[in-house]
Amino acid sequence: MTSITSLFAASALALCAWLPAAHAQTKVQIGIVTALTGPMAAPGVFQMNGFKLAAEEINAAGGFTVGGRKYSIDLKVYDTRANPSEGATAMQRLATVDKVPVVLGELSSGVAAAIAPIAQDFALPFILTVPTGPNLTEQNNPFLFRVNANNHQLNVALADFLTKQAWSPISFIAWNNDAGRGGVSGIKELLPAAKDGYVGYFNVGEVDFSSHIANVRNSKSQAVMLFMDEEPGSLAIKQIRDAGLKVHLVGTLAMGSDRFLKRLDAQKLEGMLQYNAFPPNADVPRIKKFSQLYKAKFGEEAHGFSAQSYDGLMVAVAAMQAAGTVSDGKAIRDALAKINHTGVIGTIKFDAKGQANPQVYVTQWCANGSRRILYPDAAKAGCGAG
Amino acid sequence: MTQALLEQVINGLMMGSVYVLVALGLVLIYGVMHVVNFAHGVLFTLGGYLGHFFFTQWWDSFWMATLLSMLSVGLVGYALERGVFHPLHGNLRNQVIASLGLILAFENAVIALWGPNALQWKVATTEQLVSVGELRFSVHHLGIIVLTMAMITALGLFLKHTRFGTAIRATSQNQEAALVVGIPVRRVQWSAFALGSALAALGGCLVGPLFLVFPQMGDVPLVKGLAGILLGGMGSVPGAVVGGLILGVTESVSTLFLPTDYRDAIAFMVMVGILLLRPQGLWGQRVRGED
Amino acid sequence: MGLKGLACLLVLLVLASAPWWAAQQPFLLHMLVTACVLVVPAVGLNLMLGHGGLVSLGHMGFAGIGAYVAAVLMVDARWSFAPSVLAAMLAAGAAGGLISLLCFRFRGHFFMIVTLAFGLMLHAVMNNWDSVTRGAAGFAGIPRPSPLRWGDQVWSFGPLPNFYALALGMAVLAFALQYLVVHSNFGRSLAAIRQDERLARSRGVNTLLYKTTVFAMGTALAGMGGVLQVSFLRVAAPASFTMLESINMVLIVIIGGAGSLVGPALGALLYVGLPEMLRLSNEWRLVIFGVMLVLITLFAPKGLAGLCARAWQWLIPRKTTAVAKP
Amino acid sequence: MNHLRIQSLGKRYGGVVALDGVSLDIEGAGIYGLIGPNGAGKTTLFDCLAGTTEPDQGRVWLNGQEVTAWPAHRMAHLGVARTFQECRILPEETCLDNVLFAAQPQGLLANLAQIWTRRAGHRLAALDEAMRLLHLVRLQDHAHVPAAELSFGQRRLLEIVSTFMAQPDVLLLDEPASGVNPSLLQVLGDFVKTMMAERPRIMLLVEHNMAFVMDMAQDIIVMHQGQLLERGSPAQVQASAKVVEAYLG
Repeated sequence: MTSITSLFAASALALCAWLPAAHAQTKVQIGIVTALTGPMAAPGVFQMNGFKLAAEEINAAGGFTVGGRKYSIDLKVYDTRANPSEGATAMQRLATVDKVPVVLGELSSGVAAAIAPIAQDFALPFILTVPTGPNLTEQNNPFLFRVNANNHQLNVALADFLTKQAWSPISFIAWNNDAGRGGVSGIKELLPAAKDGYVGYFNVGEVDFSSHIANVRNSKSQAVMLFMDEEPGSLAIKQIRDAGLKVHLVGTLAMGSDRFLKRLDAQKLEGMLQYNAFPPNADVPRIKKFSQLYKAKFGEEAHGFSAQSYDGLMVAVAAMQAAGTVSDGKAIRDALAKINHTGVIGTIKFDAKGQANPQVYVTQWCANGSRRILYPDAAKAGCGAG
Repeated sequence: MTQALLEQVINGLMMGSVYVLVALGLVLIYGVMHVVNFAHGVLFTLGGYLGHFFFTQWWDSFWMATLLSMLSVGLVGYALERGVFHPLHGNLRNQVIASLGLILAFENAVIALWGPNALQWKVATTEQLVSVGELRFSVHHLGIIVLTMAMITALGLFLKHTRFGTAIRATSQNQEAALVVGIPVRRVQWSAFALGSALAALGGCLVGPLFLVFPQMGDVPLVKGLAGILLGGMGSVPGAVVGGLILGVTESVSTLFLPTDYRDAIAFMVMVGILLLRPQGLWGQRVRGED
Repeated sequence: MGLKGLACLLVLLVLASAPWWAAQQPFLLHMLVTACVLVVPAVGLNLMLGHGGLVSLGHMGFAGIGAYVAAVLMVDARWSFAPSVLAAMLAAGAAGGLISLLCFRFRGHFFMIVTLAFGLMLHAVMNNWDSVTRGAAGFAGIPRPSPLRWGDQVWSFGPLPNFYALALGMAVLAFALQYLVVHSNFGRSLAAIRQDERLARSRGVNTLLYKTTVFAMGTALAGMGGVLQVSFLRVAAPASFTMLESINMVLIVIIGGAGSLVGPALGALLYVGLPEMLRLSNEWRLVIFGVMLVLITLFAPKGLAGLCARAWQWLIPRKTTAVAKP
Repeated sequence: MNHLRIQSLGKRYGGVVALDGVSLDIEGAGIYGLIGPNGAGKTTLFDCLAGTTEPDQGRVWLNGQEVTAWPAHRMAHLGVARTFQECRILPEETCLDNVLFAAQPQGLLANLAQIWTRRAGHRLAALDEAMRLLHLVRLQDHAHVPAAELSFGQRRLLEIVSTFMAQPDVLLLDEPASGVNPSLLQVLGDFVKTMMAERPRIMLLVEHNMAFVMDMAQDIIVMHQGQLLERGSPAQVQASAKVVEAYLG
């Protein structure tokens, strides 16, 4: 059966290749779902930047070759507004109207959970590049893949590092959403030795952290973990430092960038730690190359979400090449399941549930506004490398 | 513990002051027009954005930018009163629904014009710190409390001792009677609407530099301002002040004892509970025209 | 059956045959399902807002109750779809009735603000009660209704056309319920409450009881819509039940025409279809909706349905005109 | 039957005493005029009787049953119907629907059941009577016109017709003649007399149009400053010095 299909596909491809010989290149539409508006719009920009960068790089190199034929990439982008229903609509459109071979993206786990079953309905591979909810890859959905580390993986790495620091008690200030709540419960579970400090949640749109800070002070915590995005993160750190709180700060990957530094200043950030999927200045050629490309294109330092998304698209292309098709979702899925791709964030290889296992780093801000890598031990590097 | 309590009270006063500015605007408008303007939050946002715009584009002065922003939002308020709320007067349902429409229109227009990302508004006062024992606060932080108190006093004096203030009070107490004694009720209504809108803009400009200027910045102040005027008794100016401050302080003090993920839910539960026991609010009297 | 009834039947036939004429456009079918998912709670809100005059700003909170009750029953307790829908409607309706009893202690604006507050509280519970609702990341893995078996025929709800049949069926059920309610003594009392509550009371209507009942009916329909939504999306996420979604519900009902029987359908179709037609960015589309809402309250309080009715009258003037003999 | 007893009814609004211990015994069918200067407490008395407001003190009996502070809808079930000074109708409904609504049973459970059974027997049975009453006030041509399109006087008539349609034992009419032009007033007076002749009952009539009320009522009750001032036949009351003083002073 498969052989017949592939035979058919191959002959069809051959036919196509033969017929419009004048056109050296055909466009392949790749589906992108992301949040361009709504509460997740800001991180959505970084995700899009990664996809744009990857697509441009491939197209600038003359496209990619499948079955002896060159294809260029055309991104078909839909805005999901962090709303599950909009996500489902976008996916349906990609599957039935645009008929794309593969879909990438999304930021919030709730929306991704609404998209994934449709991917399965249409045998259309769906590659997540940002959402961290661990349960997404637990639904026995063979068409769902995740490039980025999920909450559990992030927490394990961070807990591993924090155990060695032996700070106690530890307090938390977290966004009251999937990433924030997942982070708090995960770390608490993995750090049984640390005494409970204060746990404060805030909703999207809340900007005043002063009452949380007073509670952290009152709890005599040695460290505060900030599970939130760039914008609230900058507010929280400023308010913590202004309040004169003497605690170790631990943040998310959103807080380890030069852009973040611009919002505050080196003095406020000094000593702060963050887990990071992607240290943009690490002395690794693939990372350096990506960071330079990104900076040249967007005029700012690369972001982890961009790196993950860049890799996601590259993996998708590699899978299409391996499968020898730009239309058969099933074949692309099978290729994805077997893929072993070296991307910017490291080796991408999906487990049986579709989850990749990228390296998680812990970096720290230095006094001069650069960062150093503290974890893993193998990647340890001084100021300016993080 | 006492220190934490003190710190929380000061924090609460600061956020409470912002709620008060919103609540005052709502209450002024409610008083003379019997409209709860649900779009008041987007006027707060608009105020923040316009302040930021004037600050970065025209004048490098926080006060000039704030004044200009208040003026512009006041004009927007005037236009809304003339164009939307007055034509719908007497129809409470449609007024509320129109204000929901305004929320959608304004909030998304702001995103379309300025983008979804937060803007930073750097003002020197947010960087200067004042130490109180072990505690430290930014000057801007304390400035918000002081300025709000000044605004409240000024507004109180204005309402009590000027002709126009008296006209506003008379209109809120009894519109027909105000008409009979020759008070220009229409003028009172649109100017109160403009004044209320300008107060919302002031709130946005005060908060903008301390926090960030972003499209949803008015949502929380709106909801809390509404709760504040309900708590204080609809239509009562001192009630709005007390209601807003009580809300701010209990909110931050409660984080000492209660889980924060249910903070808003608890705040609303308490509000509904108080109102069930005292339907006229803590301060106000039962208002007419609410049947 | 009058001309109107015939027109309704025709529209229903067209909609019911969508899987055939839209066979080549599954996306259209998806949009129709989305519209059905919106229409069910919108009909509920129309009963409350359009017919009873009760503006609830927390409607989707109750849809959330239905959604999560059904999710827990179907996934954790392994109930099948139909009893879960009933239980969800019962739970949402009961919660709506009880909460409305508290809300009715307040009048006018107070009432609306308190409904808004309850909507926020319900959302907080959905977002925060991790052990039951799976929290902010959403309750994934909600099954579609199990297949119907008839001898060796199997009718599965997995394929879109089959699920569309279910969604359309539920929407028609909601409209049928609305029709029955409005054309009953209860509906007439409700209309009286909307127009003049004091008069209704003096005619013997226990207005508090009637309002509570219609609130329970409306929220039960919201619950039904919630179940339909989560079994369609196969995930229940708090993001589907926010204050903004509740406001969108009001928007659908008002733009469609509050108090009109077909209003919610027109509103939902426009809400789903307009962005597809306009191809604008999300912001401008919402700006347009917002401005439309304001314009409709100002110039066409009966919404699209009212405008359509006027056009209909203009095309086919009624034989018995409303003008009295001299 | 037909016995309304009021004992020292009192009601204050803030500092204003609206009713100051009113006691009344109304026995036997007939039209009772209730007059008095503005602010005498007539409408407050109506509100207390119809259950629109709760009295602060005092008691009320209807046909031997105590009904003090019963809510409006229960009073309606008991057969007390009223009109409002400001004239209340259902503006969006047709005149016929307005009248039919008054005859509609309002029990919640029965009406919920009716949603499913869709029994319209009651409504159909009331149709003839409704049309007959509309004929009596010459509104038959407006039967299918939304009530909002009526003139103010016609609305008054519609309100009163609806009130009679409820077949009440006690009728409370609050200033039915105000805002009604003389020719319609004639129609109104004839209508009320016809209805009262068909089925005797208690009708309390608050009215400022003295000619109208003296013509209609057999018994006049005068109120002043929340208290009962005088009671008697029209002739007696018109001759009373106290009444003249209250109106002039």
